[in-house]
Amino acid sequence: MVEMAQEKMDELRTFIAACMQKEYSDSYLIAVLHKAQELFGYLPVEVMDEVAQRMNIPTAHLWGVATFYHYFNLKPIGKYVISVCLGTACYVKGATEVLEAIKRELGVEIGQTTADNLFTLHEARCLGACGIAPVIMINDKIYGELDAKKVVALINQYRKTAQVA
Amino acid sequence: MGFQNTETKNSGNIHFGMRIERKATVPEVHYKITLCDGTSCIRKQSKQIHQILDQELRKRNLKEVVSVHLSGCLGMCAKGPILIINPGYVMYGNITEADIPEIVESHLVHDTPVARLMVEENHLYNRFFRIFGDVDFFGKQMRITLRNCGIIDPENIDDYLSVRGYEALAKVLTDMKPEQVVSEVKKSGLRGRGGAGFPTGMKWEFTAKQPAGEKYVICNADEGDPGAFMDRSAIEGDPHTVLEGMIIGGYAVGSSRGVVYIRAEYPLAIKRLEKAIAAAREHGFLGQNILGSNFSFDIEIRLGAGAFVCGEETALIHSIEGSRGMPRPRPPFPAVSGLFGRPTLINNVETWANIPVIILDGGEWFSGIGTQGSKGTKVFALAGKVRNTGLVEVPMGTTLREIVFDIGGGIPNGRKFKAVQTGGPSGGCLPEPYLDTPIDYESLAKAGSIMGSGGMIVIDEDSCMVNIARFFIEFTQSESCGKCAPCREGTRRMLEILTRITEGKGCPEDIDKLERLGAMIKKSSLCGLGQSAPNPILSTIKNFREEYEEHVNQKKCRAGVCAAMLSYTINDNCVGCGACKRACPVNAIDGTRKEKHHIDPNKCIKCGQCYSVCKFSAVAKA
Amino acid sequence: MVTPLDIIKKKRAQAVARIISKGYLSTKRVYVGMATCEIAAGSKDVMDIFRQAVANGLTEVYLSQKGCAGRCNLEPTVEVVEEGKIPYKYGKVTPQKARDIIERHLKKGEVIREWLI
Amino acid sequence: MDKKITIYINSKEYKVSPNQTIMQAADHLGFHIPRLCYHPKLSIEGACRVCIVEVEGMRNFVASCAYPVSDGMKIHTNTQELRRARRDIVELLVDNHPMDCHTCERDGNCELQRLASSMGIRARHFVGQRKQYGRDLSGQAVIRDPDKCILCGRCVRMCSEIQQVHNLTQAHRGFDTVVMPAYNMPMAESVCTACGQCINVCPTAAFLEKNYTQELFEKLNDPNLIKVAQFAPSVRAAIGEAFGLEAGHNMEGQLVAALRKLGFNYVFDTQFSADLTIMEEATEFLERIQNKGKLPMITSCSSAWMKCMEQFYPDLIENISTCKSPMSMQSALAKTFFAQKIGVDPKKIFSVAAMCCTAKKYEAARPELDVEGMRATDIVVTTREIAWMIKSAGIDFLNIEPETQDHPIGMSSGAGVIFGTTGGVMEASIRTAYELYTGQTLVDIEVESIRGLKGIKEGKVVMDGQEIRVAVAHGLGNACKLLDVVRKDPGRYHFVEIMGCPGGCVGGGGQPYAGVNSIPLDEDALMKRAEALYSIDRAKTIRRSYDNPDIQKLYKEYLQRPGSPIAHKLLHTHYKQKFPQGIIPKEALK
Repeated sequence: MVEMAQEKMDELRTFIAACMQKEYSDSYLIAVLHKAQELFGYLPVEVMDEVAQRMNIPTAHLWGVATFYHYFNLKPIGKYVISVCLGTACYVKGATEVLEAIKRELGVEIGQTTADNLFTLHEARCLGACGIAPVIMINDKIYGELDAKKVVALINQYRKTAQVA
Repeated sequence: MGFQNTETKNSGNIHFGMRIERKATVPEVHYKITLCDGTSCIRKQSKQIHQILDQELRKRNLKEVVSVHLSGCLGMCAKGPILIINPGYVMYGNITEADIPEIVESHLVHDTPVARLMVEENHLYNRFFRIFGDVDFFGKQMRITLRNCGIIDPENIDDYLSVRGYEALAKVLTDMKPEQVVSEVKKSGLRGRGGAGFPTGMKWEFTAKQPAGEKYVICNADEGDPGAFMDRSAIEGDPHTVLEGMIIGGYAVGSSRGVVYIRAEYPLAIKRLEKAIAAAREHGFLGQNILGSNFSFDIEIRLGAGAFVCGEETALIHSIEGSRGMPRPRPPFPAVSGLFGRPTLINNVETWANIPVIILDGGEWFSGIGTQGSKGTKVFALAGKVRNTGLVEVPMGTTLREIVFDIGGGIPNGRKFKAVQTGGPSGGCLPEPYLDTPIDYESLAKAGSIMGSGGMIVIDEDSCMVNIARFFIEFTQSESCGKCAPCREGTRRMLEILTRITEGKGCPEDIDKLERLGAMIKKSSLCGLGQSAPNPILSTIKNFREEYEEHVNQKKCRAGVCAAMLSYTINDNCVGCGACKRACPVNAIDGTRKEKHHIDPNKCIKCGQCYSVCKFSAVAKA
Repeated sequence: MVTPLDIIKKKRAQAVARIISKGYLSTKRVYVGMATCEIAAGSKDVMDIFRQAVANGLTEVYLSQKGCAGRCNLEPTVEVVEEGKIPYKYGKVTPQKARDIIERHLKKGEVIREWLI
Repeated sequence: MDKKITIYINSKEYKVSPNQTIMQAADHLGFHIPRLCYHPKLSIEGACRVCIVEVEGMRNFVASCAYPVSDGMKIHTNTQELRRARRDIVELLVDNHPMDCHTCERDGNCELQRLASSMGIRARHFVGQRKQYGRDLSGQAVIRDPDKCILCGRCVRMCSEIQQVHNLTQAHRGFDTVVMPAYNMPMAESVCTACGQCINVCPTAAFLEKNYTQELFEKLNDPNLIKVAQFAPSVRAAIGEAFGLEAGHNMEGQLVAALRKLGFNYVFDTQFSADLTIMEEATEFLERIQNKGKLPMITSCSSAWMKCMEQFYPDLIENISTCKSPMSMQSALAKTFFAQKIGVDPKKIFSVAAMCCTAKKYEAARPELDVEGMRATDIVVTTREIAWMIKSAGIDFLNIEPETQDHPIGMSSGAGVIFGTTGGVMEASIRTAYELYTGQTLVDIEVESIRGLKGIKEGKVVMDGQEIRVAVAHGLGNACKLLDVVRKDPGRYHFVEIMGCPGGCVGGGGQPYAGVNSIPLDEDALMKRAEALYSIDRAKTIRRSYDNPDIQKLYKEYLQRPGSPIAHKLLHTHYKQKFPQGIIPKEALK
């Protein structure tokens, strides 16, 4: 585990080093944070510290950026990230009920992770699948034409998969 | 499906399923005729031609096998009236009533096109007719930006090349000076498609006039309106068009660097863009000395990270620079001081996608499409309570009614139309009386909405307008960057007031407060997000005031959406099956088997479970 | 002097040649919508069925992906184009429907009318 | 000269210079447009929208702080609609602000309060959710109260643009935006240098110094303690402003008298140890010159600068003079030499410093400055705090009979006085070093090239044929610029003075808040405070530290000579690298 983290860290360092070669290297901060999140799933403080130092960017500035953009997770996330689309099309077609059902089922609010670290609940602004609204995305997979019942069944399916694995 | 005759085009209530059933029993349509129904063609007697055509078909008993459609302006006004026959995409121009019998006889009966009436068209738009035939979904459309979407393989540059891809670039490099490119764009009358509608040519001119040196060209692909996905589809379907537009823009303003700023939430679009950029480099459309000329240009991709406000150009620039995406006051405008403090030309995806067409078909041609003040076409993402959801591209000047009812097919499930929302969280809700508003920047603004980037949500009687307003302000307030006080504090207060109203706790002054705050926020906010955030509320108060008053005064939500004002009761239809009792998550339902059940209103959380499980229509909500 | 326009014309000719060499002139061309919305609706699986069929020897068919044409509520969409005929456009295609389209339409030329848009 | 253009304000025609903002033009013409986030020294934010005006032809109101004038522009500053909009904006800010003015330290001195009053806000229409984050009391000097923050961003800009400490940022967004250090870490663990400039520019009480007035009142009432006071040079030049005087009044005598009235047994003066600092520092400098020690030597009197150096410029530690700050020297002497002199147990001496500075609170808590196991400076209060105490104790400060400081560690030369302004330490050092080095008296003792508010100043003196090149920076941002030069070209200067605050101590983080029609850190006010110090200097007969008879006596009786072992023990210290959160040791980075 520690080794893996080390490997990831090295990959991040290489990425930063490449960005630092470019003109206006500061401007690659968001790209670096994307990379860090891709590697670690979220932005651990130690990683942010290192990014700031290596990119020669004040830590406070980095923190301001990391907290501004909703895409960045500041806390570890669950195995499955459920993004509930709250775009207009989904909203008009009942996304709120879907969201409420998920909240009830998982016992978490938006932005939180379940105690078993299985699910993290996010809201999303239009996943671009308006045709099959309302939709949710679990990790990279999109599920459409949902309602409160279907979504609970879906969650249970994921729970089962996790148990088997 | 093409047999729907034009007489029914405005009825808007033909159900899809019905048509499919009928389809299996009717003979296959052999020919589809598209008749241009643009203003110019109408002026040239296209209506009469339509009549004659109909008579001719009837006379020859061809009504069953030939379908006739009216289309929006086809952009061929100089040669109008225009009539197209598919398959084969044979186009007849300058036709008169007298020509019709000949066309019918020769082309439809004997399968021999009438050579003397055929006109060549080498315009780029509307190629979909050849591929899709014409269906009523496409009939009123005119596809310039989306001309290749759904037709070519977006990951294969050969496909793009085969449809005159990069020819506009080559043309520009071969025989146009940068000033000529700018003036062509000015001539076209193209206006920014991101929402505000600033004349694109003027923007180009400002940037071009800045002293030479490092300049930037940016494509704003940070499409953030909830319910809008025009730009994503455009990039996913035809990424090279956008790149070609940007390269031409770079040439025109003297820039060698382009940046596409795109939402991280669009992984496929990003992948296709990356692929397209790589292919364009390989072919020498990007890089040093493009196509052997002295012009060099390259494009890099920068990702957003989930902030709607980054669609605002100064916020977008800050985001590319690696900072918090907060807008700054203008002037200086990006054309003078933009990315890294350098002159910068920013246009959105749709605007860029128009450029190659304007170059190849000419600004003058382009300016012939649309209305006085708004030229060309506009793409809308049609969604909500409408039969055909999806992307539509229509000439400016098309009415809302045409989009909602002709293209969108009207409201499903026999419900009644209530409003159409354009411009997303920055726009407004327009009720029935505004349906004949032609789509252009000024008319929509006058009606109390905006063009916006192209979201179009149809709302039916099942939606509560107060709740819709609340939805939009919740969105804008959570996307407010927090920099300026009116937007940061004001939108939150508006949300609180609306929440109060939808929860049945509103008071009459609340409506005045909303108007007072709304007017102030509109005029005082720093950027477009704040300046337009009150629009959904102000427009719903203006057009649906009685709904607000009902919520406030009678604690009533006529659409049955606002849960707090609902109560569920069980009526005499109840057979005592117990399904509702089992479904109730809070044990609010009581009753013995086979007897009428009862809901305890104090326990009821109004989740509606009982309502949806009851098979006997015994649960009533009011 | 070779102008950029000359270059682009040559490039276009080459591109067209390459497309043709991939079988574009086959009697039937099949386009599968592969935009985010289509993929969300399941077009990837549909595409896989067609790819497999081609790999397993389905001939006289040119298979290509395409972007979104805008018919969101009917996705995934599949078009079958035959030169000189009005194209057939299938909506809400499932993997099973895709197999049937291959068997009935592509192989036997039987248009499955009830699935057309 | 630019050609004048015509603008109309409220339908009256005016000729103004182009290339300025509407606000600037209006200011010159006597229209004071209300404002909040604007500060002339900081970048334009355009965020608060209080300064909006109507420009004919524009769809929306424009922020006058950001919008340039143009020929023919028709501006309205006071229409009914504008007044309403401004009032609503300020009301929105007030509605998200605690209703605790009566118990707020900035009551009566708060820009938001003034604005609300001038807007005529008489009711709260939009009360709703209010921010509640809680205070961060962790810092030794600066406390943060985000609940009172109205997000004008002046502190963030001050911290990053002027001071370049970059400790503060706006985090999160929208309604949830909060000004905080990275990771919302406690100020005590952050890179905060305690300079207190955030307090200076804050319009409300979102940043305050840690207040010790109650504790001090308690000690002053303790009859078992011997209470000794010292006060910094620039306290006397600024404290009058807290009592409604214009900037630039020297209130030294009144302050001495007031401190005695508050209950101090002895009132000394930090200027005395400023003279002492010069003796030690000049000696150290000459030693470095003669023994080829590490150069340039950099001054060490500014506590904020010390923290800044320890975390951002650890490579320069050896360049820093080992001298303690005057305050810490003074306190060390109070608890040793002075205690001995009056024959009391040093533990009974309670040493209090009234400072223009917030960072001195942080400095006083540094364990390495303890003397014989005792904390040297027991309490540090700012100019603001001491002014409040004087008011609170009912002392008629302005009309009080001036008094003089106590011997033996209270008298100072003119050199000690000018410590309070940027360039002062350097100038004072040169006066003494010249004499020590050449054995001759420097005649023209006013070194003009290093006076004034230019960010970085350079000068040179020739001592016995040797050219000594000096540089002066004030404000940590300027310091960083200067030090980057030093890093690249260490041979360029021999001696560098750095003050953490803009203008030096006269612009310290503990100075009185700006008055009704003033702005924090107004350059005019800083210049006037500095001028007050220079005029004290000019009025003195003794203007060189080594001429101060009390200094000479101190060395004779106790310290032997500058740089002696006992002087080292009491008056010198050492610094080491600090690693607040966010600073990673170099080795760990590979």
